[in-house]
Order: sequence, then C-alpha cells, then structure tokens
Amino acid sequence: MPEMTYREALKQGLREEMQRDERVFLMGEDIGLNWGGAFKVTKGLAEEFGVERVRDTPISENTIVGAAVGAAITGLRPVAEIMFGDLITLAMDQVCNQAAKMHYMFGGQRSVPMVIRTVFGGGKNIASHHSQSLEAWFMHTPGLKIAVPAFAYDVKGLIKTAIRDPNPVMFFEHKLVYDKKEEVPEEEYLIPFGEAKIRREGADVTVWGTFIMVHKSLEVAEELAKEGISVEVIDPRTLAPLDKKTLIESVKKTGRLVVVSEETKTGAVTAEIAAMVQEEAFDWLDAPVKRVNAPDTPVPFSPPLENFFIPDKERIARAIREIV
Amino acid sequence: MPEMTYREALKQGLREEMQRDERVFLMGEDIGLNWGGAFKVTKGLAEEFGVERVRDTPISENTIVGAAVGAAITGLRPVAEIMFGDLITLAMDQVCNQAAKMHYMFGGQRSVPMVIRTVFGGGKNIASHHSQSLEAWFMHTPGLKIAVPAFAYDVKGLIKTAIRDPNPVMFFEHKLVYDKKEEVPEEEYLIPFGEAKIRREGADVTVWGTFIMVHKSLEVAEELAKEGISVEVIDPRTLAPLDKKTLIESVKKTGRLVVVSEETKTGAVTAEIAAMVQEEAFDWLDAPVKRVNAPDTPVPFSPPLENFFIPDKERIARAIREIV
Amino acid sequence: MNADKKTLVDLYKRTLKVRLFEEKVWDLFGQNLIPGTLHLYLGQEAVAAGVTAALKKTDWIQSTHRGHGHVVAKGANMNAAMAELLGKKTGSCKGKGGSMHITQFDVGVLGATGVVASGIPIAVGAALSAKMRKANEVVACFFGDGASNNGTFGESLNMAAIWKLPVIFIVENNLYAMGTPIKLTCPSQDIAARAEGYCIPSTVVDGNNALEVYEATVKAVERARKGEGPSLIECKTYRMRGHSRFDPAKYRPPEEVEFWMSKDAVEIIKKIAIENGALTEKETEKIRNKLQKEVDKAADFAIKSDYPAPEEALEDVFAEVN
Amino acid sequence: MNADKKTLVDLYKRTLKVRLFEEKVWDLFGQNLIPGTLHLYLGQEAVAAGVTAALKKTDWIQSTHRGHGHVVAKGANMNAAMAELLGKKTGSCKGKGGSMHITQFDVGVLGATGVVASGIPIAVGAALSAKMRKANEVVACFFGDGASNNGTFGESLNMAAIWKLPVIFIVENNLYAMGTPIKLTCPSQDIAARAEGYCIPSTVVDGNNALEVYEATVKAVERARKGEGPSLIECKTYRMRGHSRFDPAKYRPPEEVEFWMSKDAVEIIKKIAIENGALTEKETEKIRNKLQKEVDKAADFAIKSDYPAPEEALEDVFAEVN
Ligand SMILES: Cc1ncc(C[n+]2csc(CCOP(=O)(O)OP(=O)(O)O)c2C)c(N)n1
Ligand SMILES: Cc1ncc(C[n+]2csc(CCOP(=O)(O)OP(=O)(O)O)c2C)c(N)n1
Ligand SMILES: [Mg+2]
Ligand SMILES: [Mg+2]
Repeated sequence: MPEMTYREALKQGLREEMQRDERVFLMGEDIGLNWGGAFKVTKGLAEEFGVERVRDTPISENTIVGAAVGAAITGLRPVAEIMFGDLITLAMDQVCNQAAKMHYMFGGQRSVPMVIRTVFGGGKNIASHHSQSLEAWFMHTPGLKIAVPAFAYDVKGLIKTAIRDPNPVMFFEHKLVYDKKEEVPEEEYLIPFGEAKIRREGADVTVWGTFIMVHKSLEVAEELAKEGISVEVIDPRTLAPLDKKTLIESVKKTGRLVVVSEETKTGAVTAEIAAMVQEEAFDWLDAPVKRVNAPDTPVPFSPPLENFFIPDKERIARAIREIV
Repeated sequence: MPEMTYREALKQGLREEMQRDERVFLMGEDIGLNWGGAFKVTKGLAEEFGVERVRDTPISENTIVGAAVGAAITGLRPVAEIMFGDLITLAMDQVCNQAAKMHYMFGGQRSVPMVIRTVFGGGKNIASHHSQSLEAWFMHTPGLKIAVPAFAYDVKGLIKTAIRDPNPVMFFEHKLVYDKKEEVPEEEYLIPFGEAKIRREGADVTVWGTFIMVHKSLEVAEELAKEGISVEVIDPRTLAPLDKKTLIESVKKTGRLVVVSEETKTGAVTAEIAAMVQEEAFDWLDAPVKRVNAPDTPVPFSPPLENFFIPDKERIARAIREIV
Repeated sequence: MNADKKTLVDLYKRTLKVRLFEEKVWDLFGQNLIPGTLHLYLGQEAVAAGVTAALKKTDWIQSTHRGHGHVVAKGANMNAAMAELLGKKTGSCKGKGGSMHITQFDVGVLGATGVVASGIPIAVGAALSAKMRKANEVVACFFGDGASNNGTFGESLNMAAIWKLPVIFIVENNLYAMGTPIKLTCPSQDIAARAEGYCIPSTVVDGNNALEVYEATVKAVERARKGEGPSLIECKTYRMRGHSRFDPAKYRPPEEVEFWMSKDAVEIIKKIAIENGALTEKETEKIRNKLQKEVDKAADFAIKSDYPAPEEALEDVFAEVN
Repeated sequence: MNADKKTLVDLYKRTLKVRLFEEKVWDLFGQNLIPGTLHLYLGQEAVAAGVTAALKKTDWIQSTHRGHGHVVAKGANMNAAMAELLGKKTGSCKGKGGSMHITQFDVGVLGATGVVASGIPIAVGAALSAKMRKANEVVACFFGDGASNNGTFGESLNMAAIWKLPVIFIVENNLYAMGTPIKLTCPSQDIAARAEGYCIPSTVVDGNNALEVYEATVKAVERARKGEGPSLIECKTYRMRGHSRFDPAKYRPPEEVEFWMSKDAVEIIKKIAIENGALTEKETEKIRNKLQKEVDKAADFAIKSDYPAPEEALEDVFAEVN
C-alpha cells in the first residue's frame, strides 16, 4: 500500500468520485488551473477534468454556496470550496438557512446532495481572520452532516461518502494535516459516517479529540504510557452524525474523559461532548469530564502568542493527570 | 411604579440613552417613521429624535453591521437592529470577524462600542427562517458580550448598560416577551452585566434557563411546589459575561441542575452550561445535569409541529422529576 | 405584439387564477384559518402570469417570501398549495413550510424563501446546472426591489454574467420594501440600471400588464436558450394590500394607491384579450367561474385536511442515504 | 495638471517610501524574520501615494489584506509598522495582528482586514459617522478588483449613495485576485462600470501614476467635503510580485508582466517631478537616502524588539468598562 499525504488522499477521493459520476463537480476560488486551491488540494484536477468541472469562481462566498444549492437540487453533485473556514461567515445564510433546512422545510420534496469543503485551524501565523475553528456553529445547525477527518486514510474514504450522501455535508479539514502521511489503499473504499475510530486502546482514561489534537493526544498517550497511565484515544471522524456509542462505551470502561479541540473553549464542540457524556454516563464517571481548548480569544498572530493559544501536549497531559 | 410591557421598557431605555448621549443612534430596516420596527420597539422614536438618529436602512444586513462598526470606531454609539435573528446569518462576518475581533487584533488601539439588537424564538408560526434561537454561535465568539433579558425590568437596565459598554454587545430579545408586563421604575437604573438573578429560591433542584423558558420554569416551579419539590430558578440575564458564581453556588446547595432553552439541543448554550457545571462542581452533583431543549430540527410551521418543537412546561417538569 | 390568441387566453387565465387564489387566501385568513403571517401577491399577478406563460413546464422559477402567486402561476396543485398555507399534512411541504416556503418542486419551483434575496444565488446555481447538464432549461428568478439591495444580488448577477447562464432576473419593483419606499434606498429608482455594470441587458416594463411582462420574458428566454446569457426584467408594480398580515400600509400616499388601484392586472389583460378577439366577455366569465370553483375546492380540501401529528416535526431533517 | 511643486515632491516621497518599505519587508521575509504570509504592495505604490496625498491627517483610510502601502503612505510610524510585521510587542497591534491587520488608528487608518471586501461597509460607517458628527472628514476606502465581486461591494455603494456619504471607493484593479485573472470574473473588465447603477460618479485612472491618482482623488475629496456624496476611482495597476508569500505568479503572461514592469510607479512620478522642476535628480537621491535610512532604522527597531510574552495572548479581548 502506498504512503500518501492527506492532501493526496483527499485529491484521490475527489478524483475517483469525479470519474465515477459525471454529476460531481468542484467550484470555489482559485481551485483551478492557475492555483489548484490555496492548499493545493485540487492541483491538477482542472487539467484532468476541465475548467467546467473544476470551476474557478469570483470572491462571492454566499453565492458560491447558494449556487451549489441550486445545482444540487436540480441534479448535480457540487463540491463547493470555501478557501478558509473563517470566510464561511459570509455564507452562513446559504449554508444554515438554505442548504441545511431545505429538505425539511419543503417537506422532503427535494434532497440537497452537496459538499462544502473548508479548512480550519491555526499554526500558520496568519492571524485572526485565517485561523479559526468554527465546527461548533455547524454542529448546532440541524440538517447538516459534518466530517472532520484527521488522517489520510480517513479523508479519502470520508470525502467519497460525503459526495454520495444525499444531504449537505460540511467537510472540514485542518491546515496542519495536509502534509501528514499514511498508508492509503489505491482501490476504492468508503468510510461510513457516524463511526468513530479508537486510535489507541487504553484502560485509565479516554481522550476524545479532533484534527491535530488527535495527533497530539496520541503522542501524549505514548508518553504517559511510560508513566503507567493507559490512555484510550478516540477520533470521532464525523461530528454529525456523532458516534456516541463508541465514546460512551469507552467512558464506561475508563470512567474518565478528557475532550480536546483547538476551538475556543466556551460553546465548543467539546462542551457538547462533555454535556452529552455526563448526561448519558453520569454513574460511570469517576471524575468530571475535562475540557482542553484554546482560550476565549481571537487567534493572535505572533508565534509566541499563537503557540500559547493552541493547546499543546503539555496541557493535554496535565488535564489527564488531573483526573486519573 | 408603573407597569409596562417589555417593549415599552426597552423603548424607554433606548430613549433615555439617546437623550443622555447624542452619539447614540439607531439603524436598521424599517425601524423608522413608517413602521417603528417589525415588533414596534422603536415606534415613535424617529418622530422624537429624527430620521438621522433613527435611520431606516436598505436590506443589507452585513453592511448595516459593518457600518455600525465604522461608526463605533470613529466616535459614535450605534445600535444596529437586525430584524430577525435568523438574518444575522448574513452579517456573521461583520459581527464575528470584525466587531468582535477588532479590539484584540489591533492590539487594543480602538474599542468598538456598539449594540446589535435582534430577536429570536418561535411561537408565531412563521417557520424555519424566522424562528430560530442562535445564541450559541455568539457565545462561542470571543470578543462579544451577550444580553438575554427575559423581563421588562431587566431589558431597560440592560439596554442602557449595553449602550454604555465600550465593546460590541449582542442584545437578544425574544418574540414572545415583548408583551410581558412588569413594574418598571421611571427613573434611571443600570443593570450590570454578569449578574444572574435568582428568580425563585428553592432547595431541591436548580433550573437555569433563558427567555420564555424562565417564565415557563417559574410556572413549573409553582406547580411542583404543590408536590413538595422546591425549585430554584436562575435567569442569567447575560451570557457573556456569564455569572458562573451564582449558578455554581445554587448547584452546591441543591445538588441538581436542569438547563432549559428553546435552542435546538446539540451544541446549545445549555451544553456549555452543563459542561461547565460538571467541570466545576462535579462533587456536588447528585445527578446528571439534564438538558431541556428543542429537538435537532429546523423550526416547523404548522401549529402542532411548532408546539411539539418548543419545550413546554411538561417537558421541564419531567426533566426535574427525573433527577429529584 | 407577438402574442397569439391562445397566449392571451393563457395570460388571462394565469392572472385571474392567482387573483382568485389570493382573494380566497385573504378570506381564509380573515376566518383565522391561516396561522402565522402572510405576504399576499394581490396586485402583482401580471408579473407571475407573464413570466410563467413564457416558460415551459420543464423550466424553473425561484420564488420569494411573497410566493403564492409565483407557485400558482407556474401550475401548482392548488389543493396542496392551499393546504400548505393552512399547515395541513396534505400541504406540499407537509405543513412544515407554510406561506413563506410554499414550494412545489415537481412543477418547477426551486423554492420559496423567507430570507430576502436568498433565492437569487440558488437560481444562478440551477441555471449553472441546466447549462452543465445541457438541459436547455431556463430559470426565472423573482425578487423584489428591496432584495436588490442585498449583497447576493450583485454577486449573482456577476456570476450569471461571466458564465453566460440561462437565468432571467425578474425584479418585482412594487416601490416598497415593507414600509420603506424605494426612494429612500435606491438612488436610481430603477433597479434595471444596475444590470449594465454586469453587462446584462435589462428592460423596464409595466408589471401590471401581463402581456408586456410576457413579451419581455419571451425575448429573455430566447436569449437564454441560445446560450447568450442572463437578462434582467424590472416590472413596475404595486401591492394591493399591506406588506404582511397586519400591515394597513398607511405610509403610502392615497394618490399613489389610487393610481395603482386603477391599474388592475386582471382588468388590463382581460381588456387586451377581448380587444384582440381572443376572448369574449362571456368567455371571461366562464373562465372565472371555472377557476373560482377550483379555488373553492382547494380551500375546501385544505380545510378538511388533517393537521400533521406533532411527532412529524422530527421527520424529514435528512434525506435517507440509500 | 493642478498639482503644485510641493505636491509633486510629496507624491514622490510617498511613492518611494512605500517602495522602500516593501523592499525591506521582502528582504526581511527572505531572512525568515517575518512569520506567516505576506501580501506585498510592490508595484501599486502610486495608488496609496496619490490617494493619501489628497487627504488630510484627520481624514480616514480603510485598508485591506494588502495593507502595508496604505498605512505607510498615510503616515504610519514605520517602527511600529515594521515591528508588527515581525510579530513584536512594539508593533502597532502588539504583535496580535501582523501583516493582514497592520493598522495605526492614530494616523487615520480604520483597519486592515483579512476578509476581502469586509472593509467596505466599515468605511461607509466611518463616513456616516463623519457626516453625523459634522466633522467634515473624508474616508478613502481601498479594495481590489476581486473584492468588487463580493456582496458588500454593492450594498456599500448603495448605502453610501443614498445617504450621500463622504466616502471615496478606491478600486485597485491589479488585474488578478490571487491567480484568477479579472477576465474570468468581471464581464465589463472595468469595475467602474458598476458605480453608475448606484448613481455614483466614477473614473478610471492609471494606477501607476501617482499624479493621476492624486488628481482624481482631489476631485472626489472636494465632492465629498461639499456633501455631494461618494465617488469611485478605479486605478489600473499591477503587482510586481506574486499574490502572497510563496506565489511565483507563473500564471501571468510574460508580455503582460513586462509591460507593467516598464511602468514603474517610482520612476513615473520621479520623471514628472523632475520635468516639472519640482525636483532635481540629485534631490531625488537625497530623499531616497533619507527614506532608506528611516526604513533601515525601522527594520532595526523591529528586529531588536522583544516578542510579546505568551500570556499576553489573553489580553485585549475586551476594552475595559469604565
Ligand atoms: C435578508 C432579510 N432581511 C429582512 C427581512 C425582513 N423582510 C421581509 S420582506 C421584506 C421586504 C422585502 O422587500 P422586497 O424585496 O421589495 O419585496 P416585497 O415584500 O416588496 O415583495 C423585509 C425587509 C428578510 N425576510 N430577509
Ligand atoms: C472573503 C474572502 N474570500 C477569499 C479570501 C482569500 N483571498 C485573499 S486575497 C484574495 C484575492 C483578493 O483579490 P483582490 O480583491 O483583487 O485584491 P489583491 O489581492 O489583488 O490586492 C483572496 C481570494 C479572503 N481573504 N476573503
Ligand atoms: Mg418591494
Ligand atoms: Mg486584485
């Protein structure tokens, strides 16, 4: 099995779906011939599939998403890209009021099979308008499915599932995962939505996290193993649907939970997870669910500030130690 | 002390601030002479203060908020109105990327003293695009203050504090509170942000809720008192800053907490409250924090559907009974 | 005039049908049978009639918060439309949508939306889809003068223009956005003036004259089908009632109201049809009676239908994965 | 030409200062001293120079993601500007903003923003404020050709027009938005064409000629101060480098690049100044030396300054209530 980067695996998933189904097309700013996407995910696809199906758009976020909605309900399978997750603020009406609600408010007359790809996260010193993690807004929006792949293998299987889903799927990536490598099969495979993955088994404490925080948590788990603390690490892979079962079972086993994400703390996805777990597994918890998040500030620019902002391994380890 | 409606009290607060400080002005769609606001809150103010200071705008939500930002940083004190909370989806960039972050990302060079008024909630059978409760998005946005007045007395004191605050304040109202009456002093008073109000004292269980859910919880408390269940009801009044102390102290006393809001459940403000309380008062909790929310669906139109969607007294009572 | 007699009859029927439908809605609303709010299409019937008469069944329209007229003119099942307004299970949206979301996808309605201007990008997307599918379908996108001040307007005109999409922007300029007169919010008074900046041909027509609207639309449809791109048609028109449910619309000068009331869309197209020998007075009455019966039947159907069961609120959030 | 000699000197100085600043930035970036990304203003200096020379100190500008030039031309403290780019505590934003948010409010910069087109409504609001405060201040709002396709563009032009606000929209049309050539995204090629729809007077000028930009701005400023409302000036210009940090800009045809490289903003204004007897060759050299020293000093200051302490990340979220 070849090793490939997350970027390559994602592109491979897009390519396979475009080959399989001619209704699939991509649209977004600078995704085509001249640039190949701000993070080069679509590089080469315009050459391969033509500029009609890998369509550069004007800087019109709300209309990009709205046009994808219009295309989706009339028989196509658009994959719209918003260059940075922070810019989805400009498209919230089309995402949350139109795409998400259409199937419901029209009584199921028409499904809205579309994918919105965008990228979250800091670590690149590009400051407040290009570094946010806004997953929570969409998890709070009924009608949206949400994928949060953190590994190369997953991103390929999940993008294919996303494209085939008859509902609007928010497909969130993270700036720092694109270069992560993993073995990825060349043949086709799909990863179902709503199935978390236990990335490491452990007995003493469960860590549930997203994106880069999964990677950091695994490293922390490795280190703590040396101290005799056995950490189970769960990667949800999709937030909606959410695999509660895997998490709750793990918590019933370990009795302890740390939830980790790069989001600012108040109202983050981790708050939902903590609330849900204490509601559904209260009697199994031997300690409070601990949250590890960024502080409640915008994302700062300067390296020492941004490094302070983004949760590091030490903070994850500290949270674990506090409850085991 | 005269009884007045929430609507009147709010108008009185706006009026007093406009009289006190000529930098204060209102802008929004149909707030002026011809309409007086979709919910008639500003009716009469254009006549009183002129159309320059009670300014009708085009249907341009993002630019309404952006213009308020520009006015705020150059010496005025705008109160921008977004006619329905659902439409703030169109202004998320200016609210969350600009207003909220400006003081921080410019290193404190300039404060952004502005208020954004809007209205949430269902109960009027006006369906998916005019009935949402989106508080959680803003609670997850560092740099914003958030007021959620549920009573006439509070709305007057809080709007005045909001207008005097040097930071962007989201001032959220609810469609069904406008007609609620209460005794409201005619003289000036301010209500500080970050001070919850214990609306009813009780010993067995704490109920924390917002807007109409505070009113419903109080009625439930009354009814349960007859069965010998003593319910303490807390109204946060502001979500940011959040009065954790009053809530935690109450939970330490009662050992039980139900959190109630009209938001859809997953990722709601109530999730944050539940997560926070179990984190900070785990050892005092005798039962899981129970959440009472709307289901994870868009808001439906037809009365039986909408009535099912909005949490009712029975559901609140049931949640209480489940943990006492 | 390049409309034949059959077309004149068609225009008369569509205009009148919308009128009768809306009058019945107003009536039911008065009887407290319609929950929520309402944005009546009364007065603007000629726009929907003229536009839809120039479209094929397989063409699309995008509607607004003031959508009953669009949907009915496009050929909606009136029973399902009326039932939707009453919040019944038999409504086209199973009672989940109501007035502001009245939609019948199977007759070519992309959707009715409560967010002003939010349909414009969706129409552009449908037109993009038509083009990419080589389907030769056209999309007519309705929106108001007020909507033209929202950001999606410029974004969408631009996108349609650069990709030469088969979409027709139909501006229903009824001179007000709620209580706000257009003179306060639009410097040119003509929305059409904004099309040129995007190299989109535009025209201003009497929106109370279904024939004028029709003829302008025919040209735009032709252009669209030939792959020459979008057009914009601004229809000057007027609401016969207030903006919504409880609006007495006192902010409108009486002379203005009077002027427009004298330009009754039904009377205008009736006169044209009769003058051109397409219909006799008697035939118009026959048509009216027939349509009135249909509308009455629809109201009856709606009233007799059941409300959805409360738990149906939980259905339809997602389409099923197959 | 209605510019006097003093103005020509001023224009030369501003243009050159921006050039030298940006060259230094490029240099520091090459030394890995600037974290994150960068959008250099090299090539477009004449726009910022010409516009700001026509403004008073008390007037405002709204900047963009490509903001260094605007800020420096408006009279920023260069030490604080350079330190901000390096992420130092002494930066004008205490290291919290960096290149995309480089802002000095006290010299009249409303802000630099990473969200394309998001500054336009803010400029409109500042102009509204100037008008309401009767302050006779003018706001110049910079943005790109790409930004003109975003919804706030139309919304903001409209709002400025209906309220006759003292704002000047400066479109820096550098023919590309990242790698996307304007011919793919703007049917008219001239953004100015869009102003007419909002009854806003517009003009297209050579954006590499500071004098042309200046003269157009002077007229617009006059109009604004007289209370006659907004204007739009489209400046045709070109980036000397790629869009951002690592963009080699290979998507631009060599002839096009060559053509624009021959239109060097500094050389153009220098030639005009000399031809009009405002400066001698020797004087221009003296100015260059002086400015170069200032810039070098700024770089030095920035390099020697400390980084903020990590916990400072927690400061400045809110202004203190007093
Ligand atoms: C984006 C948005 N802003 C505001 C509203 C509230 N609102 C509903 S209809 C309306 C007026 C719309 O005017 P216009 O587009 O001219 O359509 P008309 O009602 O005249 O048919 C307003 C402001 C809304 N629904 N959506
Ligand atoms: C709303 C938004 N969309 C996309 C981006 C990503 N982006 C940054 S600069 C840029 C191009 C902007 O083009 P233009 O307005 O012409 O300015 P220029 O870079 O040419 O100076 C894009 C697409 C962004 N920052 N904001
Ligand atoms: Mg109108
Ligand atoms: Mg450009």
